Amino acid sequence: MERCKACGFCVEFCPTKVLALSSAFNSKGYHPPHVVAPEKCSGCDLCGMYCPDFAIYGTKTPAAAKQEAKHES
Amino acid sequence: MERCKACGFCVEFCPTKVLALSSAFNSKGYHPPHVVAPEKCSGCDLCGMYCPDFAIYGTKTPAAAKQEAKHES
Amino acid sequence: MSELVNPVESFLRTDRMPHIWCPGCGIGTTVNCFARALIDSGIDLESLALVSGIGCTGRVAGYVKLDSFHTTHGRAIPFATGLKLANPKLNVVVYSGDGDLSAIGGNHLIHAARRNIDLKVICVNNLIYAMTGGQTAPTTPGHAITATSPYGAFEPSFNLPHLLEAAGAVYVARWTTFHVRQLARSIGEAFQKKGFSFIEVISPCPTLYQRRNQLGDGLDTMKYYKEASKVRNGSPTSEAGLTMTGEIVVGKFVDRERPDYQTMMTAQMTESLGERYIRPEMEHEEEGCGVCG
Amino acid sequence: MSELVNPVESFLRTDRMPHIWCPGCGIGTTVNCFARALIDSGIDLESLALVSGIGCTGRVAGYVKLDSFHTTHGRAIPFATGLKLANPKLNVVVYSGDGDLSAIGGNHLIHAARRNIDLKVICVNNLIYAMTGGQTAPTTPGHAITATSPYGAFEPSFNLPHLLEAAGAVYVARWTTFHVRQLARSIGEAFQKKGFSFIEVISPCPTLYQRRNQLGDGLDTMKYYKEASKVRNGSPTSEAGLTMTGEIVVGKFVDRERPDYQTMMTAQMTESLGERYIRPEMEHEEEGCGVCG
Amino acid sequence: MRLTEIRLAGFGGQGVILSAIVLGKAASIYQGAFATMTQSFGPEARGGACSAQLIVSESQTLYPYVSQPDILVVMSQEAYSKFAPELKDGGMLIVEQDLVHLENISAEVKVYSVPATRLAEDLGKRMVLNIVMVGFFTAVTELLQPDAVRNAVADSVPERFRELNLKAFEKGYEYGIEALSAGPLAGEAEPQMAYSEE
Amino acid sequence: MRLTEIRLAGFGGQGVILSAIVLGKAASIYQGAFATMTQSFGPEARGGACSAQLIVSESQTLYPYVSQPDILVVMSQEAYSKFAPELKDGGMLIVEQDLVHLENISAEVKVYSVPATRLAEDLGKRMVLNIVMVGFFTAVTELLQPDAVRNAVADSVPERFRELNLKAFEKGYEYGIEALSAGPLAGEAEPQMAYSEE
Amino acid sequence: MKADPKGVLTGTHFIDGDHACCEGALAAGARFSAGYPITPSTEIVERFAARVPLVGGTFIQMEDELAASITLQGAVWGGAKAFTVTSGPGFSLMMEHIGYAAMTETPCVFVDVQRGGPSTGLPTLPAQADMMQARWGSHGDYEVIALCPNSPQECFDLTIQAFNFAEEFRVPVMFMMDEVVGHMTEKVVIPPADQIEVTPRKHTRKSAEEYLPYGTNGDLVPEMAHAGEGYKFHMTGLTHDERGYPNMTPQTQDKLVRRLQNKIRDAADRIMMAEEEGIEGADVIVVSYGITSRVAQKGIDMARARGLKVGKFRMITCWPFPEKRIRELAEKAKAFVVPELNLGQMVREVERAAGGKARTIPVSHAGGSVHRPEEILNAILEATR
Amino acid sequence: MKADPKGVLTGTHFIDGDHACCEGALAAGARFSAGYPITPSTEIVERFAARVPLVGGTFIQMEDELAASITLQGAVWGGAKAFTVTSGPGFSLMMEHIGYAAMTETPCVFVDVQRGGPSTGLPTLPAQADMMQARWGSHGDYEVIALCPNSPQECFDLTIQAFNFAEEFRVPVMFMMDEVVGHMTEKVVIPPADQIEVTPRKHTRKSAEEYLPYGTNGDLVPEMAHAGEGYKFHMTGLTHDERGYPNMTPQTQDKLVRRLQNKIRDAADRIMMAEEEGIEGADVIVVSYGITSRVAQKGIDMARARGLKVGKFRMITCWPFPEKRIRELAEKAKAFVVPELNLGQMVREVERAAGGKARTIPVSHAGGSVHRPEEILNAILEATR
Ligand SMILES: Cc1ncc(C[n+]2csc(CCOP(=O)(O)OP(=O)(O)O)c2C)c(N)n1
Ligand SMILES: Cc1ncc(C[n+]2csc(CCOP(=O)(O)OP(=O)(O)O)c2C)c(N)n1
Ligand code: SF4
Ligand code: SF4
Ligand code: SF4
Ligand code: SF4
Ligand code: SF4
Ligand code: SF4
Ligand SMILES: [Mg+2]
Ligand SMILES: [Mg+2]
Repeated sequence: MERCKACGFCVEFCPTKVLALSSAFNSKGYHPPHVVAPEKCSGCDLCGMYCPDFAIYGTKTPAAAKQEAKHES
Repeated sequence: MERCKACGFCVEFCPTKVLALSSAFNSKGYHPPHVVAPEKCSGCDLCGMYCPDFAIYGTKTPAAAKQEAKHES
Repeated sequence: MSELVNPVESFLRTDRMPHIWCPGCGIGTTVNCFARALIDSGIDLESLALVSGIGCTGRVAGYVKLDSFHTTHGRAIPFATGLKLANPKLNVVVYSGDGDLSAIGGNHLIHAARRNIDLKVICVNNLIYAMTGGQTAPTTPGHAITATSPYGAFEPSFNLPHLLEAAGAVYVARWTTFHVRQLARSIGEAFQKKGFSFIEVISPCPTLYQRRNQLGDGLDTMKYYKEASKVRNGSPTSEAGLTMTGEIVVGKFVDRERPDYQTMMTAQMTESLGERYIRPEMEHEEEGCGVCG
Repeated sequence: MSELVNPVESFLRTDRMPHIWCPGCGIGTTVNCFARALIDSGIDLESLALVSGIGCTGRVAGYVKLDSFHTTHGRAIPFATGLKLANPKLNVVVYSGDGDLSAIGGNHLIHAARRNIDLKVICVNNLIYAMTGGQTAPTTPGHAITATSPYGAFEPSFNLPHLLEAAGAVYVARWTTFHVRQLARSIGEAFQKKGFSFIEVISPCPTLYQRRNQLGDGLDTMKYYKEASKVRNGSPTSEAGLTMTGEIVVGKFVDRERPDYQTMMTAQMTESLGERYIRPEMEHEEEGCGVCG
Repeated sequence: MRLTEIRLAGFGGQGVILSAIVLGKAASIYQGAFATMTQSFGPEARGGACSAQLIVSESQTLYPYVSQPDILVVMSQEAYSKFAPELKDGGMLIVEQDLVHLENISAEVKVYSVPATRLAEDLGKRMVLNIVMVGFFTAVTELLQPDAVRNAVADSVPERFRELNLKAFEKGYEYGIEALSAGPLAGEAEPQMAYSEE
Repeated sequence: MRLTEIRLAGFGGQGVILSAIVLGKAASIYQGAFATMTQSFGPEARGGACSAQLIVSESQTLYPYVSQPDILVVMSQEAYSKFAPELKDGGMLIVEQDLVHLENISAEVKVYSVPATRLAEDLGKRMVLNIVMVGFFTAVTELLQPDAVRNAVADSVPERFRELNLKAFEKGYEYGIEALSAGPLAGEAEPQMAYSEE
Repeated sequence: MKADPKGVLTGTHFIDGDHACCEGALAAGARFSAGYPITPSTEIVERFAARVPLVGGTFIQMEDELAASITLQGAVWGGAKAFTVTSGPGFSLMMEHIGYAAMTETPCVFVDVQRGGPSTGLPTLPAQADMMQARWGSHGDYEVIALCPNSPQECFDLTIQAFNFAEEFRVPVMFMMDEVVGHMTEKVVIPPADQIEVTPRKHTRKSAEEYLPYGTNGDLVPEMAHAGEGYKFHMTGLTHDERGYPNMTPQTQDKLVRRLQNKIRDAADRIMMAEEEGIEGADVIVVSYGITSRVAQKGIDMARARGLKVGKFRMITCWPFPEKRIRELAEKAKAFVVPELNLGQMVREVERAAGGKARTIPVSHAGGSVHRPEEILNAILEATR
Repeated sequence: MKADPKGVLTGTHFIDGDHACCEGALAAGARFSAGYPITPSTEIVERFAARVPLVGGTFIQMEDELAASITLQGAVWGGAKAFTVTSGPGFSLMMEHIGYAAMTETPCVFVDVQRGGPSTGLPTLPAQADMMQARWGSHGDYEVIALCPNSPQECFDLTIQAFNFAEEFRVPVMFMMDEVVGHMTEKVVIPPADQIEVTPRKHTRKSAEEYLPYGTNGDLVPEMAHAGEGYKFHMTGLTHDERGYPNMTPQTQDKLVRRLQNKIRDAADRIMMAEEEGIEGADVIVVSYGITSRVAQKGIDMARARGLKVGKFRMITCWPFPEKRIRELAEKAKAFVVPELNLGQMVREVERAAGGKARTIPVSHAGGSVHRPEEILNAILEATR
């Protein structure tokens, strides 16, 4: 999430509202998103397509692993 | 008629066939048109509009003067 | 008969005659029509400036007795733009060839049309770069032999009226040198409009286009124009493409209203600046000139 | 989670990250969609070359792990033309900004479309010259405030899909950065076509366009795109003009067949020269290279 | 006015350049002296580091660059690390208290510290932190006449922000007057304490 | 082959340049000597006067221009007026009989005259008048080997016109052989008589 | 004549060189600019775009530099004083039209704010590497005038001078700034309009019948007319006679092109502007221009502090090159030291003019920053050795 | 390597310089040209358009010279040897891209068939007035190589040499013809392909992982890769590091731009080609190039006929200027006479290099024709006075 510049695209356009901007700062002084509802993530990768900073992406993982392993950090 | 380069446009497109290319040469070695049927000339100036060398033109002169005075030479 | 003078004589720099154009070349015919359109429209010749690029057609600027500018290849339109904007009272005509206007000058052509600069553009389209010896132009029809397409041209050519309509011109017409009266009328109409007008004139270049393609001389070409032309005023420009020997759609295609560049500029500046805006032309109305002292 | 890598990572020069684009800039989003389109289309990345001009968008060439060329301002298309003609096996993508492609590069844009050179052009249209600090572009909507239009832009802007259709492109689409899936799909479709494809992506430049015009930040702009966009596939391009805050017509507008430049060249040369014609690509098929020895 | 070389540095968006312009204007227009301001444009235009050099003097200076500033104003850690070593022995260091953590400061250096961002936020506009800094600078350096700087502030911002900026100036100035009477911090001190002491 | 300077002149469309090329080619390719051909492009590209300069020699000549030609070939009155005065004393003048009216010719000059246009028209193609002239030139000047010139003609025209041009060469050549045996005209003579005498 | 007060922002300002240049143009009477954005020059036209609607004139942003550089010439023939503004890559694109302006004798000003090159190079960083291009960048023989300011104040003053030279000689004037001077902010004093001398257009007073557009008598500079005044004149970039008609003969070419050259060369003394200091008795003379002249000063001061006799010759006019003066100085000093932000451009002219009479020591710099004063000091030391 | 026989029209021809130049390009392996018509150069690409489809390659006529001059560079990076052809006005439009080729080290050839200028000037008549432009016409510091042929045979031979230099040094080579040489017809002997030496592209043999696009070792010329070969390299006109990545610092600039300069300067002796004759013991040396060298010969002959000791130095390579050699000659002779079809261009370099050791006498000519040999004779006479 060091690349994130907190544009909020991923948060806004995640169809299932998996993400929210965190209040913590990354090293560049931005608030990157964090996963607030991992169970809702469909792995659609829309967040990944929207992200202008190549800082996030979604994958279709086996249902069991869904709540983890999806968002690069 | 010294400017004429004998393209034949005036002869061809005179609606009343007033003109014909002459067999004489002008100083540049071209055969300029001459008036063969002055009485037919309507003074429409189509010959003038067609001439790419500004070598001929038609005017609407009083009927009496029609057969002369129309084609610059 | 000495008292009679060719009516176009007063539009010409007779001290430069004879001109350089070949026998049967159509450029002179277009100039003739232009001159007659000026007479008919009664336009003030002192307020008229003519700007050409480089090419056989580009030489028009050298033969008309007007303030006339022979610029660089392709740049007649931006030069004319500067002329017009610096002195909005001028009527500015751009007179140039297909290659000059649509090849090297293509960018200026579409941008001036977009801006709707008040220019009258007369494009003599002989389907070739004539001045340089008959090379392929963006207008050269498929299969035509040219100096740089010795095995036949194969690039699709521009349909200029279509391009110009898409770019924004308010008046778009096409005629051939056969259509002398219609051409003169179109030129007159363009002078009535405020905005970017584009008139294409298909014209023979017997020396470098027709002969090389066994299409005969100037007169043969004029006869072909007469036969093959279809007058379709208001025709969709998308249907006005040209081929080497096929139908030639001619007519007035576009005649629409859009405010011209200077009108829009005045409107926007006045909206933002109100009284603080000083229109450039007000300068010209003042006494004493800020440039010449 | 360390074993998982962002799928676009392999398309990027990660040693050049972070990139220079501002927070909320849409250019990165378009690159993301482009990368995903490449993955989906399964295209051979070694045969893919990407050419950019100069501008914020022009920097794309520096970030993709492809043979990538950062050319001069406005000249990505002719450079790409040379690349493609010299090695017809390459897939050549032109990726650049609205100003680069349609202002200084406008002539190349329309001529390449006319010639139907097999190029995929992705035009990131942020309605502004961003790299140089936010000056008016030929795409800037009326009334917008820019660095060179401090009292509001007043020139009509280009409707690029319309211009490109008139110039001859075989594939023309427009999306916004909100339409990530559609954009990726369009890019994929363009790769299926042989000929000149043009995809316009309306994209936020919060730093220099949106903020100066009180249009919010990147996210606000994305929301506006979402609201104001109307998907109208097949819509007449003449109806796709843009305004500052109005409707944005998006969709695939043109998808037609015309032989591309190289196909036409081969056909014409073969017609004229028969067996004597040696296709340039045959050179590449030979053993040993005539250039490198 | 003695020839004084000043560097102001921070990151893009903090208004570093404007603060240099205000100081330069005060010197050259409102005090009839001379000032030369140059700025570094980084290799990439957007964001990132940003710095201005200002030389003020009684007469026109030809050489326009600062190599060893007499006064260094830093508003980011990066700027601090980069420029602090250049500071002249016995020079003055002015820091944005919350954004700069001081390390290895020579005892010769006079350090003044101000929470300009927070002071600006107190005024409701983070944006004016640069003018807070200008006020603080005016107070602690005693290089320029406060009224000259006030005029320069008024003259350098859009009409509708004038009042706010003048307030920001006063806020920084007052803070500076206090800091000045308190004397410079030792390099070691935790500068943020200055604020919490208020 | 002695160093010989030649000028050929006429108007556009007569094939003046091609005739110079044929002669140059004969000398340089088929006789292993050297030739330099330069042409004047007038200020206006279309129509008008047209002239070529040809220097043939046993060795490479560096200076490529002719100032006083040894041989002058003129195919128009304009060319005649312009270039005749430059002809070297004792030089040779070759004229197109129907297109050039001779005046004030120095007695030193050897004049040969040929109705090349009419001879070409006799062959059905006015276009080949230049090759008729080449044939005539070959005969009267005795500068080049006739076979070398024949080869050069064959090599310089499109395949489908080869035969016609070779015929034109022969026609001119034969006419030249006769003229040569008749000897040069006096400057005063009315040259067109030569043809009507046939 | 005096400047038109409408364009003159009288007062004391703290502005950068780009903005000062714009104010100079307005004070000189420029009411038209056609531009195309490029760093680091754009601020000039950005200010012009904001200022000129309040003064009565036009700014148009063109589609490219080719257009900008000819649109401004159209405006000149329409009666305006006009200029354009660019930097390296754009300057390269303007070369054809600089030649056109020289050939048609269109008075106008081209501002080049030099940045690092070649090609896109260093868009935001300084160089002085377009100096030879300013003189030789267009095809064929022609002459221009080129001025190099070293401060915002000079950006103002010399822009006026550039317009004045343009009008006096009917020649395109190259205003060669550099990124440092363009972006450096200093006090700029703009005097009242009635203290600013502005050269009016050399407009003909002849009637249309008498008027010969390219005829001259005496001073080699023909009189001008504008479109729309009834002169019905012709102008062309082809070789032309006094009537302005194309006349493609070597004789007309000789007459025309030599006149274009001589109108500048003959007036070189008048056009030559330079700052000299400590020349008498100097062993070494530092020749510099633009921002480097200010850096050089520091090197000179350091050398003088060591007791060396160093003179300063700062070129304000770089083209025509102050050949005569350098020749004179070569007789006096032992060596020239020539620092420039390039790999050796004007130093070639210095070397040529010095004619072996004095050594010439270049202090080259590839651009992107300025010299360290020590580099100049070292060259001075070397020169005295 | 040896020339590819497909492109070599072995035999004896009687053709003009334009056509010979085209044959030289084909023999050198050029299989791509992007052009835009302009007199008097168009014949070169007209012939190429007719010839190349029979050899396996492409000619494309672009929409303007801007396009032509960059399209050819795209082709080079696509794996072709490529060139373009123009004359003055078009050459001016190519300046930005000549700088781009220099900066990106794109091996290619620009042919300029010089005609009378400035501006549209004398489209069908000769000049040699783009010589300085060839060196200095683009912004920023860069180096090129420029060759001047004086006969159709040399148009053939030296075009091959131009391509060979381009490949060896990865530099744009300016092939500076003039209208006379371009339109002059002479015997041109084209040898068999196996007697024509052609320099191959300096293509890397490294793997994609090892490859550094702008890394060099020793000879200052980096190895090249083409698009589509798997190297996934980046190139840019911005100041760049060895990876080809933009890196806009004065340090990288210094390293890069000095290397671009030094790769040519260090090899100047090897690049320098000249014809010398009668130099030993000469009082006066006539320095000339292109068509003027042939006219000069007549002047020299006339002077020798009067018993004067005149040497001939004919530059084939004009850039880099044969500085060292002129310096040497200046020690030997009393004066240089420098005729050129311009108002004084290369003569400035001669004067500079002569450094006052020998007088330098220009014989200027505005173009449109060539010198009268007497003019050159007179200058020689003056030089001996
Ligand atoms: C910059 C530049 N490039 C090329 C040329 C050469 N040139 C002169 S006219 C011309 C083309 C003319 O074609 P067109 O505009 O169709 O005019 P035409 O001669 O057919 O009337 C060209 C390429 C030039 N003068 N300047
Ligand atoms: C010849 C030239 N002219 C001007 C410039 C300056 N310049 C660089 S980028 C740019 C405009 C970029 O606008 P756009 O293509 O819309 O890209 P964006 O930055 O908006 O993505 C300009 C004018 C240049 N580099 N070269
Ligand atoms: S991948 Fe998951 S987090 Fe990302 S957009 Fe889709 S649902 Fe939301
Ligand atoms: S992860 Fe990407 S899309 Fe999400 S806020 Fe950060 S930069 Fe924006
Ligand atoms: S004016 Fe007379 S001659 Fe001329 S076209 Fe009309 S009818 Fe015929
Ligand atoms: S008068 Fe004019 S139109 Fe008639 S033949 Fe002569 S040139 Fe052609
Ligand atoms: S070459 Fe063609 S266009 Fe030019 S004058 Fe001759 S006929 Fe007309
Ligand atoms: S300036 Fe605009 S286009 Fe450029 S990176 Fe920033 S937001 Fe994106
Ligand atoms: Mg044409
Ligand atoms: Mg943009």
